[in-house]
Amino acid sequence: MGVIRYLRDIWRGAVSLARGMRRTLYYFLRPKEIITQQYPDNRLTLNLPERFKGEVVMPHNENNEHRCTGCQACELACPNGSLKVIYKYEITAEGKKKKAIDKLVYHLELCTMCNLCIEACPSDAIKMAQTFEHSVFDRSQLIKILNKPGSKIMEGVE
Amino acid sequence: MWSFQQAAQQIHEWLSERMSAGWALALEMVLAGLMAIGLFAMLGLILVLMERKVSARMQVRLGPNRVGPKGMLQTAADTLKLLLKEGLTPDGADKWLFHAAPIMAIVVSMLLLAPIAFAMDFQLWDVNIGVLYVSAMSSLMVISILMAGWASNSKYSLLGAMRSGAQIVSYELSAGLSVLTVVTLTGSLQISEIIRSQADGWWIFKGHVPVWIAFVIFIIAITAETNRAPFDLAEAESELTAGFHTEYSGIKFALFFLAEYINVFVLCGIGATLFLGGPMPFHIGSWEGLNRIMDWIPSSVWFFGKTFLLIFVIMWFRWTFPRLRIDQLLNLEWKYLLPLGMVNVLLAALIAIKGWHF
Amino acid sequence: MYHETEILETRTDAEGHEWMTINVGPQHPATHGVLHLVITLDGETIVKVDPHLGYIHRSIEKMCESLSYRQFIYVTSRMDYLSAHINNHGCALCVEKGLQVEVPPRAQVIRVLMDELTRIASHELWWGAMAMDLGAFTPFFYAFREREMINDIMEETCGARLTMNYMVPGGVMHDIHPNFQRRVKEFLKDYKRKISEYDEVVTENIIFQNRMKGIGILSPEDAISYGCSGPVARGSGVHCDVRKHYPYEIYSSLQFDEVLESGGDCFARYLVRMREMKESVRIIEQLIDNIPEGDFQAKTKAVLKLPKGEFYSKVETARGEFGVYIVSDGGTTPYRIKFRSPGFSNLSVLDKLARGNKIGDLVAIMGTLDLVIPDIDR
Amino acid sequence: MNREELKAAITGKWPSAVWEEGNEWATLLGEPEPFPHMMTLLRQDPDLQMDYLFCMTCVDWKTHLTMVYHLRSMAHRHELTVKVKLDRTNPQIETVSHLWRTAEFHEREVYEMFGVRFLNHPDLRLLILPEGWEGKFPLRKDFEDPVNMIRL
Repeated sequence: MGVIRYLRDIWRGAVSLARGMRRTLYYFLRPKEIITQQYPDNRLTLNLPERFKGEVVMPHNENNEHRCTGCQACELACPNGSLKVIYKYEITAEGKKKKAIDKLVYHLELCTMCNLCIEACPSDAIKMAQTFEHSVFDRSQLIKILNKPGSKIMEGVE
Repeated sequence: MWSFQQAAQQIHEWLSERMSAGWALALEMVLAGLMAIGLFAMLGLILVLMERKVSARMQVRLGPNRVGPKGMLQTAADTLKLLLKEGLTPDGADKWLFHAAPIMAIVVSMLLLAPIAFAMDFQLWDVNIGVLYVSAMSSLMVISILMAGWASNSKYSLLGAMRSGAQIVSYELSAGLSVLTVVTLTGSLQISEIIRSQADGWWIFKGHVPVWIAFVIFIIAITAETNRAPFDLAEAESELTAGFHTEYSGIKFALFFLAEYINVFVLCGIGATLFLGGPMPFHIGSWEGLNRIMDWIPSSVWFFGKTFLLIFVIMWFRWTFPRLRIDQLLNLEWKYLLPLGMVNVLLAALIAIKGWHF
Repeated sequence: MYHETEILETRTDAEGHEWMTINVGPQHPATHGVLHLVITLDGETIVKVDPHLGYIHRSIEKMCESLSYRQFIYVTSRMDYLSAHINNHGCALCVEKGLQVEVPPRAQVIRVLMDELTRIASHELWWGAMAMDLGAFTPFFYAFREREMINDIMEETCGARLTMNYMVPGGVMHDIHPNFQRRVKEFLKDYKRKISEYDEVVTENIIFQNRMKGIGILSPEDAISYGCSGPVARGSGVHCDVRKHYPYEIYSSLQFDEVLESGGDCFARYLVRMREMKESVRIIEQLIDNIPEGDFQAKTKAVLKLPKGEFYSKVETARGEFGVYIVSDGGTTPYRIKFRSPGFSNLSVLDKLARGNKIGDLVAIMGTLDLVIPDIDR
Repeated sequence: MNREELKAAITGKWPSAVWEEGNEWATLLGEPEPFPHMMTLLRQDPDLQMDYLFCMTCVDWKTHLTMVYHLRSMAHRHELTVKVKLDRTNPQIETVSHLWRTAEFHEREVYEMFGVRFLNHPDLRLLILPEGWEGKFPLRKDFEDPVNMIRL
């Protein structure tokens, strides 16, 4: 029957709409379901996983020593040239010339956080830090020198 | 007990003592105008904030919470921003119409406020064709939208305006028919009469099936008339970017925005008056205790409470449903709502003649 | 070549109807990116859709010619960023095919798990964005709530949320995080409860069904001829699931169905993706407790060199068949690389589907084609 | 059909077929001249029914260009590669967009990236590149863009 089908269509449509409205009302009445994070306020409690790839850093120990030998493996591994090793030759105690880094220049503005340099590094000298607030007003501030001034290579790292 | 009516009366007496009747009337008109504008601004701020909070809660998020306590001042800040923004006029726009359209929109929604009863016996203008006046005025909204769409010299705006024209013209019928149901039962177009007829019970309770159907149709029709989702085809963000106000910015955009919310308020207020008794308190037959408590609540609270309930329902629609397509929108009106509304008026007439309603 | 005048002009057809030409995009809420469509309208009805691409063209194929076989994988995350894992997977497979490296079983399982999680995340986003295209804003947030859980799992194991670069030739970059299995199980438990909400809010909704049913019907013949793949073709009943018909990794040993719908309209494509999410859940459930022990990466040389020749591998991304065609001249970098992106072929059918429909339908059709613009432009 | 059967079947129907060895799939070498007929045969023959052109590209070998068509039959599940050598200075080949509609977009892409002209193509315009890129072919090996080129 045409009329019955017509009315049934209206009824089904209304029920389907009511079900949707019930779901939105459910959430309206339950503020506990809110998942918003209050970002700048929760900075202190923000917990990033240890593998999060924020930027490349070079850890130094308390004696201002790092593990970088200046082998340039990271520079070769990097797909967009964000790492640049500027090295020098140091004279060791035995009087031998030894390759060492002068500066490890890191272009954060080019970096895509692909982790290939970390994988490539044979002496685990660099790692990914969990920082992520990188915005600055001047692009030149994104060019970083990873080794601290006056630092030198750790004993026993070849 | 304090009420708006008494306050108005006192002001009137105080003024009449001090000056001639003509001056008193003029001053009262100025006062009423200022209050209308104040109400306007307040409603705009409150409704926008309410919409944002309601949508946020439905969308499992917090909504504005930075400006002021719990984000209360967010809309004020937004308004300030819109006031300071540059108002762009597109090249090739019909300048005169382009600037006139938002003003037209706001004037229409201001005119709509006139016959609304905000509290018992508290109206700006108790015209004897109050309901008819509201229907007539609310149809004028479409003119401002058409003006905006045509004058913008933008194809998106034009499409939005054309959609809006078709939409408002057709939904006006349904809204009219459902209003007619209540008018049939009441026998008057005057708003104060309609309110008084509900002293022994709201129409939604004593009007049987026809009033329920009329109420549902009315809610759908005013959602469509005010261009709100799921009938926001004139704006249709994902299709026409912003529809008829694509080219508007700054304060002119804000005026459109404000007019939309005021229209929602006014039409919901009419709905509350017609179906839910307006400022009439909620009474249950012989429960004297309850009735007295209900009477104690001021009538303005009743009116605003009911209106905001309806506004919430409309917001609830908006944040739940997807948008209709233009042909479906017209199908819904002409194939479903209009026949239903017509049958419904006949039914209401039958009930009114036979006196079956309570 | 298009000119400004051509875009702005109003054309008239033979019967004297005035046609209106209108630009949808490159900045438009419904194109989800910088897609530029020049559509010709007769009133509200679409006469013609002419896509103009290239607003986000980065010439990834040319870039890859100067990157080594380890390096070029990360670039492919930037193509179809929603199924970044699966793109990387395709590239890794192609390089492994050239190197003839056997991937350890543990790495294979991890890869498949990640692929399926990515597929769910991608479909989630599509679902939310498509509902938003149709004017319902709320589903978007529900979708992102679940997607966020997947992103958190990804972040913990891969170190990034969107462009993970987790695949390397011969396996995966790290072993899975110790929390991985627990969190995936938590997610699945939560997700199965939440997926019924999706039906309540969108699928069953009468307005939504009316918007989708019978719109943009794609016949199976056209789907094949236009090179459609993935849910777009499967919505028309074309058997084209690469995981089923050309299984890679461990897909041949898994229990899952190739989701097919016969309607060919927007609703069929919609249902395919909704059911596909459930199939992905099924796959994850089979694997999550059965991750074999062992290496997560095969031993490969520091510098990879593919032998002279051509290698083609294909994977099923969330959008369809993604192919990697490497021409090697025996060096350390690809001589020529071609990515067969599913979105490019799926886009070509847009004109055919949209003709004769309304503007509102164009949005629905674009939504169900699930276009990711960087994937189309490359 | 597996690879050898496919080869035999095609050779039976197209006696002048030349095969290239050493690839994953059977690779048919075509000449620009009888190419349209060959493709029509591959598409329309009920035994071959190569109805799905899933990848189509061009490779610049510095001395010549090679068009590469990857074909699949959705009914029989066999795959085939077709290669056609083109002259590098004036590359032109018959379109296949009437056989596989997907080729329309792919050919437009190859046209702008490699400069191959597809004869009888319905709408051969730039697709991805903006106005003013006619005559420069970015994916050719000798392409140099002094501004945007990234060199590592």
